[in-house]
Amino acid sequence: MARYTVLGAEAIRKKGWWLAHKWLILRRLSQIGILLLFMLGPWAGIWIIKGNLSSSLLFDVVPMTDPFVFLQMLATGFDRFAIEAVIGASIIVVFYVLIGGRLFCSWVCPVNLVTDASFWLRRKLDIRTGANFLRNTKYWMLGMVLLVSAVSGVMAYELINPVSILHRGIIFGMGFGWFLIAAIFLFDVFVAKRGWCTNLCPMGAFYGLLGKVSPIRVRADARSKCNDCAECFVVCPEPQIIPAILKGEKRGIPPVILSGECTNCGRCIDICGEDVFHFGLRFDRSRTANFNEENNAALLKQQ
Amino acid sequence: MSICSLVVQARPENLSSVSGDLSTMQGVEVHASSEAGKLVVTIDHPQREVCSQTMMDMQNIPGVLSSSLIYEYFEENPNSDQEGD
Amino acid sequence: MKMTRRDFIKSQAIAAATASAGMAIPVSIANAADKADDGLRWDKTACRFCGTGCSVLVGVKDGKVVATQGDPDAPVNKGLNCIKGYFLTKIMYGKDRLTKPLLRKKDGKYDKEGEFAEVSWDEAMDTMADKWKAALKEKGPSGVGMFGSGQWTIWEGYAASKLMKAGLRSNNLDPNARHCMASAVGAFMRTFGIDEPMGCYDDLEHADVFVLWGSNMAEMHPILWSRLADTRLTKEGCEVHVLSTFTHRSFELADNGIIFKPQTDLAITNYIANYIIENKAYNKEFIDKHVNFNKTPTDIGYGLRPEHPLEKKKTGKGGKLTRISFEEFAEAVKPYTLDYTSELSGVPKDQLVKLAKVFADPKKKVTSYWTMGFNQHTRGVWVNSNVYNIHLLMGKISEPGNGPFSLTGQPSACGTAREVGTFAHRLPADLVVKKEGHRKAAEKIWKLPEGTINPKPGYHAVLMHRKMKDGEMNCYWQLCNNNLQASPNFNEESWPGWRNPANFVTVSDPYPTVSAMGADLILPTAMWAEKEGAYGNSERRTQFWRQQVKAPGESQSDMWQMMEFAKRFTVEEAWGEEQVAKMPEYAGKTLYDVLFENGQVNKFPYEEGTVKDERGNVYDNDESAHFGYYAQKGLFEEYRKFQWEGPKKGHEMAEYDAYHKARGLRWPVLDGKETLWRFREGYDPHVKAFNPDVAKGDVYFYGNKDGRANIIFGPYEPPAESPDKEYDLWLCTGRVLEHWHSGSMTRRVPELYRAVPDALVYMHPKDAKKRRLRSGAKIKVQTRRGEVLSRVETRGRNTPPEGLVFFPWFDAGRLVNKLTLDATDPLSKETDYKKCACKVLKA
Amino acid sequence: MSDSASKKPASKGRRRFLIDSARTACGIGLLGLGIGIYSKSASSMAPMAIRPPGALDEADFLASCTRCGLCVRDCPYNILKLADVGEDVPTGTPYFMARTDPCEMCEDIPCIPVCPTGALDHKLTDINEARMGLAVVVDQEICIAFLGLRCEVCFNVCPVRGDAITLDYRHNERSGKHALFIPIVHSDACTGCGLCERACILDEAAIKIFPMHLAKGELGKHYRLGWEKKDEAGGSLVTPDQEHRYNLPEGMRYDHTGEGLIFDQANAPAMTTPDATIEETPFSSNPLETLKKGIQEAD
Repeated sequence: MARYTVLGAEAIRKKGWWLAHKWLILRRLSQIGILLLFMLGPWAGIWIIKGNLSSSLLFDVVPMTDPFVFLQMLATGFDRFAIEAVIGASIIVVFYVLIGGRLFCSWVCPVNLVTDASFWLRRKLDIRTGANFLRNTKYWMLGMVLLVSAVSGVMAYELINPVSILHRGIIFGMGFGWFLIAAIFLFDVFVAKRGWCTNLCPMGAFYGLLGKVSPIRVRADARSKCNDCAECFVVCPEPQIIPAILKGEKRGIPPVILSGECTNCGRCIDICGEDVFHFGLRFDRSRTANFNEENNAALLKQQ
Repeated sequence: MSICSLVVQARPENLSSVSGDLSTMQGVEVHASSEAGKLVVTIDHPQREVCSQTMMDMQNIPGVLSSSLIYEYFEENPNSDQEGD
Repeated sequence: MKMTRRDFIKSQAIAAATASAGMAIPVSIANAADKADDGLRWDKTACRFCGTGCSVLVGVKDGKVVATQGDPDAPVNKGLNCIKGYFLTKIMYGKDRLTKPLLRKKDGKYDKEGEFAEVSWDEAMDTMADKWKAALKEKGPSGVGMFGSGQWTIWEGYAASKLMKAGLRSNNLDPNARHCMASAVGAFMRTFGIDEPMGCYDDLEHADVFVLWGSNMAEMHPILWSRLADTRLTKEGCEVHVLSTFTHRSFELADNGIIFKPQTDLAITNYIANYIIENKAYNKEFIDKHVNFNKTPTDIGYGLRPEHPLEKKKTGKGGKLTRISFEEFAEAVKPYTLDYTSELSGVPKDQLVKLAKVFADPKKKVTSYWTMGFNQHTRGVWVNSNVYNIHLLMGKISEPGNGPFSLTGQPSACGTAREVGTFAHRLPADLVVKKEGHRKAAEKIWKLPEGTINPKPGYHAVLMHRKMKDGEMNCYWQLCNNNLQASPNFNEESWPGWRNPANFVTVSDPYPTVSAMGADLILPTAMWAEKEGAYGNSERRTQFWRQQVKAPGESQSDMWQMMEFAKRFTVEEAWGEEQVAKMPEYAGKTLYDVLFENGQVNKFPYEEGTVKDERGNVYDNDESAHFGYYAQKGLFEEYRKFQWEGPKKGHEMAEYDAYHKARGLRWPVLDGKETLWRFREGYDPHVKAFNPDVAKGDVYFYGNKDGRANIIFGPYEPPAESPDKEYDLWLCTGRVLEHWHSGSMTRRVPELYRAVPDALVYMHPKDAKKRRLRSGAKIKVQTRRGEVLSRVETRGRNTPPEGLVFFPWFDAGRLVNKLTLDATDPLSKETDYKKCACKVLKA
Repeated sequence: MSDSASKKPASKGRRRFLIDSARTACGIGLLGLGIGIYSKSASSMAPMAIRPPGALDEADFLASCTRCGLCVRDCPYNILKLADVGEDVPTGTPYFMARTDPCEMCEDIPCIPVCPTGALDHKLTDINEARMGLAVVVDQEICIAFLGLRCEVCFNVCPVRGDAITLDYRHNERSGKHALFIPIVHSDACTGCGLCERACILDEAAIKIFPMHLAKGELGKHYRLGWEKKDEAGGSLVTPDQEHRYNLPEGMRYDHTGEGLIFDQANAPAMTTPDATIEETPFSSNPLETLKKGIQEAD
């Protein structure tokens, strides 16, 4: 426990508190700012963006539709959708493909606020036990969601999707929905570490797939400076992706996190007193890029 | 429970005897009568069959010209009656 | 006694059998059956709303009206009600009933700009009396005024008339019926010399043709409409003609639905007269025997302020009749040809001909009905008379199914406003202040010193507001209506008048209405079944009811308020020493002593139990208990002296107690018999009494000295304000079925409020399109006098033609009368709420 | 089941992987089944909840509505709500309750074009063509119009004036001299907006909006309404009926199309001028002339 309470102490000492929390703060600003943007309409009558994460309208012109919802709709077999849906979903797909798929999870999704809070409390209470999931469970979930849509002919998952329920609930008002959110909070605290976002959320899985090819990446170009404090490993929501990159120099693994699982949250950058990590582009060092791509993938598989 | 009400037409001259005869029948009450020989009668008996039989019997009372059923109430389970209100 | 379910079922069984045996229910059983309705006490009342006069049974339990039902024994409504009548139970129990007098105060003292604070009745009345005395001293009797109501009970109106005209010697008493029936009254008096319709509702079953002139009976007289509809459905050949400036619910049943341009009803009526004459269809014998032809001064202005350009331009004045010949009359209506009239009115020729033909066909019995379309008209008296002209030319009058019938809007416009003399120029029973003989008769009945009654007619409704704005009338007491919402030209006349610092305005009302908001003193008032009352409906039917429940808090009836107010004046203060000197026995007495404890009003003793029904139920009578005598009976019996001993015959009513037994009686009631059709021998005993020579079944218009009715030529003259380039639409205001007048009661009934929450502006879809307005769009309606926000309705129950919008006035949130023009009929002084020019903009 | 895969000797790791996979598959399968079943029950909607105008039929609607709430936002009267978890309406989908907040039937239907997927059919541009549900006079015993009271509020407030609700005038047998004004709803015009239900002044509305499938009966598929088919075809579907002739005494006719036996006054002039048979008044064709004559003759 004592160890956790000084988590990031080194970084704070070296870089100062602000720089040691830079990306965390930006991320919170982004999450809350996006919520506020949606709330500005109903609260102040300023309609910059209207609707919710499932579908929205920017400046009353630009349609945006969650491609995950769109995919569910396709799965139901419904084929008379309006062109706005295609445009809207495409816009979002292009956006996340460009900047990193699971960026959605850490910078936009309101449930992240809840599960981060769970994670914080779990550490406070020093709860270490918990259920284990197969790492690819959320991809199973994604498959199941689409299958259920196809079989039932309705967007069945949207009946319980905590992400859309929470976001919609915050903007349009919510009653019983809070119980579902509370359930996820408690699940993450007591049942499984990072249980929902890392292991189960099919939406995260979907955006993870989108993010596989995105150019914006966390890089560890200064990995030689690593002092093995392992704090990045502690704070990372997908810690399994870190060691190979950090320690893979000898094996010829490029110093860039190529896994779609990475949420680009930037917490590893903040926490590292040695400034090992930074945001960069996938192909920063062209010489290793193509060569190492397969290698990297092979290594990941081994894990 | 079965409750029904009837208008019994009696010969005016036999009014009082008819009224008396009716009153002796099981479950029968006479509530009003007119000089023209009309009587307002209720039959109140748990069994519907008894009520119908009583009605038939009324026809046979000397001095009764006719009887007509006006209102009939029948209830299978008269438990609610216990409460009253 | 506890009653079991079995007992209850049995009592029902017995009741059913007794009913079918045609026998009386034994008392014990009747009581038992009553128990089923949870011990409600049922008694009859008259409906609080329109002039139809439906009878309603009111069920009272624990001092509260908890149930109502249409009275199945009432000949008018046979157990039916309209939607407002359905909710009578709820009108007294709005959650914001006023229960204490409220006076504007600052620092503990009355202040015109102060906030309303609860005060005692004594403080309220004393403050008010001080103000009134000061105004009387400074300005004389014309410095004070009272504004009453066609919703007052008969004795309230009578007490008001007596308090103002006999007590304060001021004729500044006018009822809201000025906005409603004054034009009808004017025409009745000019044509027949006696007020109110000759026919009755039974015409509804006997006519072959109904003509509705500016009346949306379907919504405004719902139960009468259902009778009319039934006749239309069941009587072969029955036709309904409806005339209006916009399409409304009554058109649903119309065989000939006529939309005419506003004001051209004058031309249409003259066209029909012309048609009848040109085709020689008129009833020559009838005309020769029963009719005089007259003309009236023309170009008489629009009743605006004298400095208004329109008033300066006028060339004629007043309404003095000049006798003309039949030929001259024929010549006068001759210009109203089919071509001219069709062109002017915008009505297709075939429709005009169809209408003219039903009048001209001697075999068809025609009953005409009209309401505000005719009365709220700058030539209201003329256009009323013009319809009489048609009926008189054909002799279609005063018999079952044949006759012109002016419907009243209010429950007691006839019974109270008109009959007991609450108009500024009238005294009870059709007497007028101008005539010395009439004044003398009134003074005799009222036991007043000679010359007490002021011979000069007082200020009428609109004039009162002008005089208040000008500071010439400083005290104003409004009872039983909502004139600040109802009066025209709110911004320029009513509101400035009410809030003029020189003025003290009192409002008596059960609810905080728009008027109450503009008042300086608010008096909480007992309403409807909270007092013993009486109404007189459109067909001369007088109906009584007993007090059913107590008024909440400190509320008191208007009658109580006026009688208490009278206690605050000595005769010297009110009349002046000179007048008192004529009857020294009155010296030092109060107006109350002289007016109400005069040996007549206080003639009938009252004690607990005096008021009871045939079944032995005892009713409260709070006013009588307070004053110590049966005040309502005393007032009514004194009023009857005007009918039976006054100079004008024809208004006779039965004794007080008779009305508590009957479901209303239609006057004149002679020898206990009602009169259904007046002026016709056989139906109306007065005919023989006035003219013993009258032939069997013939008519005699005994209201006029020579027994003849007046045909009066009233030409077409344009309205005061018409649409122009800038203000390009006609604005017509009116009512809807669900709400009563200003909505102060019905908008407090949740169901009615939900049904019709706000006043919408009904507009033709093309007009809306032209202004880029969608149905439901927020709009601004503007006139030269103000603007009001609302929403457009292009799909509603009313479909105006292009160029006209209809905007109901029930909505206190949308004060339509900020828009209306205070142009009145110069003869009747009734405002034209149906015509002014407006524009509609997107809001 | 997946245990059967481990017949061959397998490494510990592989075995564990298979077991874990099986476990996950079972868990997720169960969850999916649960969601599927829940979706079936949660997709049934409370009968009083009405979808916005243009909503596709319920199955398609639930397949395509993203629950974004854009329709809710663009409703100028704020009548639409998104269902919360636990409500009798599928979570997140838009609906309104006619009794409290009926659809005001905006002419431009702003809720439809914003719908991103077309769950609200973009092809609907005339609000009068919307079929959100159907008004039904559910209680003809208590509706006060059937009792002869003058109400007709539903008729008064109906925005599809005179088409969706009409009044049927009937004689009031009880009072003998009044008419009944019976509201009749027509499904070919009623949009199901619910203004009538809100306006109904009863404590519990006697006219209610129901979803079409609850409100409408359906004629047997085998049966056609002959008169409608004939109108559609513009004539008889089979060989038209021939002219009929009858043995009748003098002065009588027989109208085959409906009137049946007709007694003619053989010598009445009415026979010769068709005009006069319609109008009973003496002035039918030329009003001025006939009127003059009529008066002189009659008196």
